[in-house]
Amino acid sequence: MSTHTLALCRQAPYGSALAREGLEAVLAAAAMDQAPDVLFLGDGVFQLTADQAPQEIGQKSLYRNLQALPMFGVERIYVCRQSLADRGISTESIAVPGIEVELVTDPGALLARYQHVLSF
Amino acid sequence: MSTHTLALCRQAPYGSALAREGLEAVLAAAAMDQAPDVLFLGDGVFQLTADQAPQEIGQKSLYRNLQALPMFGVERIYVCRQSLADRGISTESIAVPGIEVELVTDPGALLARYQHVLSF
Amino acid sequence: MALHIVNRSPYRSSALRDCLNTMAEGDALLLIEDGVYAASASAQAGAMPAGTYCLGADADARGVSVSDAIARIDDARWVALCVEHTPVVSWF
Amino acid sequence: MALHIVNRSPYRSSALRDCLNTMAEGDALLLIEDGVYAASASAQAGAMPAGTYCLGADADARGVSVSDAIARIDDARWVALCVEHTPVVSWF
Amino acid sequence: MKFSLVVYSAPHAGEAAASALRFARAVVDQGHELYRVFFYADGVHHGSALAAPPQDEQDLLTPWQELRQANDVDLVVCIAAAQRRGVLSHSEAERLERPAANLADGFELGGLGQLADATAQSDRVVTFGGQ
Amino acid sequence: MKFSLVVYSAPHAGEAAASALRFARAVVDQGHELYRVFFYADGVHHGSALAAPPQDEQDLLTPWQELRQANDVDLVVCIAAAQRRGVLSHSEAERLERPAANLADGFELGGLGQLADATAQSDRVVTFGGQ
Repeated sequence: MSTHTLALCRQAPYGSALAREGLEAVLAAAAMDQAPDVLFLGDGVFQLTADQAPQEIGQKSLYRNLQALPMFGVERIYVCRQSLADRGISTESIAVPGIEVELVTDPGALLARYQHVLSF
Repeated sequence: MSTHTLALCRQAPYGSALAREGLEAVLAAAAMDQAPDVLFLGDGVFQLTADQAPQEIGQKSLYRNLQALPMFGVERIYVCRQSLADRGISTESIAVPGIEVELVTDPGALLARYQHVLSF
Repeated sequence: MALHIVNRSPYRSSALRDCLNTMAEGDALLLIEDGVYAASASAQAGAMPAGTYCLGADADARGVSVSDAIARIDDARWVALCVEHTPVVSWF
Repeated sequence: MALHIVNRSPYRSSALRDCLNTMAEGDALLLIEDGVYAASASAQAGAMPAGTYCLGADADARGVSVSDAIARIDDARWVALCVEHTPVVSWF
Repeated sequence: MKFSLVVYSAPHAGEAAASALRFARAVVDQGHELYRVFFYADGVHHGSALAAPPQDEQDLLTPWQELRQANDVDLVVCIAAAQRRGVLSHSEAERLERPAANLADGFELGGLGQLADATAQSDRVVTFGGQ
Repeated sequence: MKFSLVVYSAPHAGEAAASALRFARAVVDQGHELYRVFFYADGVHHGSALAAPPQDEQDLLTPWQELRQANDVDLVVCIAAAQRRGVLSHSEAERLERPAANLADGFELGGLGQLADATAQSDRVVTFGGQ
């Protein structure tokens, strides 16, 4: 996908398979040296909360998938600041090891930098 | 389903197949002399707007399915008054031939009358 | 008294709002799947009515810390709630 | 300038709100499928930004009378809007 | 008490399919009768014998078949909804001239009358919808 | 201009599948190139050869096959998403020991690399999601 592409992740984890499948698409592209940039917005910011323990509902941790991003060269993610605030999530609580979180106050300006935006 | 059952229809037509499939379930039950009562609430009230012309999007008119209800003995439907108001729909504009529209101001009290509520 | 079950995120879907607007006095509300975000201590849990329950497995899955005002339940209690209430109404 | 495409009902989903909160000055907005309810003359079309379009086929399907402030377009013009804008962003 | 479930969601689309299975197990574990599960709308994909999730992901077919074996639960896939979506028995595949059948063992195709019957026969009906 | 589409929605679930088809036709009708349609998530059900909607409902399989024939469009079904959901080629059905195959003619199974390639090769990528 390359840095001409932004992956826009708006799904909460587990409730929709597209949260996981979006992340898989990002990882697959990154493995081909075409890592897109990634923006978490809306309920997508819930993917970043630690302490996810989905074993009892029969799923694997999506947070673990996120932690694979740096291995594939994705070392920075964009996160919508307003989406966090709307959900009462503190910026401290969304750290992902090995990934720099860049808070975005104007997501529209960020989108404008890309040729392609893939929504997940 | 019988009158112990209420079909709660909350889907706008066409955007979700469950609008049509919900109505098909109601018609099928009615054909077996087990017609449920039906409440349109939320975006479900959009099913009742006339002038639906979905040919160009490759679908059949859902409004036509509604018009089949009286043939199967469903001669009254419940419609949430607040849902209409929220969407700027006048009560006059939602007539279905052969069906009495009963506006409901307290849908919670209506639900309480039934043993089963099937959500569509 | 009815049991209402909501499985959608309150931030993304109107399901919870539609449900709350419809609930009668004394009805119970169960938050499951993405609905548990409404039970979060850090979110809008204060607006939930008395008699609100939250499926513990779904809260744990998402790392949601459930508000003290809301009862965490397991699947067995979910079934019991269905036995104790009628009708059972799903909002999705 | 981006083209944003919204296909969900404004009453049911946060898609339109999330999109409006994200749109930059000069971006275009296209309402399709259940998104066309936001283009209704009787509804909240007044809140739509300049440069809002509505897919005519979807409005006709639903019997939605499109506000004068919003441009009704056909599928050919939809493609042209995609050609004229970059990126194309779908909200669902 | 006698329960029936109605499932609108496909497996592996969201969580609703997994929730329905967990609830079904809890119903029988609590000593209640599970009379029928009616798969409707996208839920008909539950009846596909071809789903092959990776080893480390949840299997949402075998547990239903086991539940049926152990507790005599009706697993009914709506025939009209299934035709649209490509879930076919051998006889349906032949009748509709499709190249293969994919309805899994333990599931049966049935009409919407089976949904009406389930509501008439059951003390509680719980619907599982959404993505 | 070169377009690619990404489709997340199953046919007959909502309107997104029909919208994608209409848009695809309009792209080629306007003289543009449609490079690839990538079916992902529930969109993989597009590749099922078993769907049999009633005569008076929209066929969402043949028109894609015709579009491919006439315009050399790649119709790629994500292999990982398709396995989970039961859309299998003959070789996949054999490898995974499933009783039948259902991948329709004109569709090919492919990896997520084909999505990355589509974004790299195309001037515009439009996603069709939601129910």
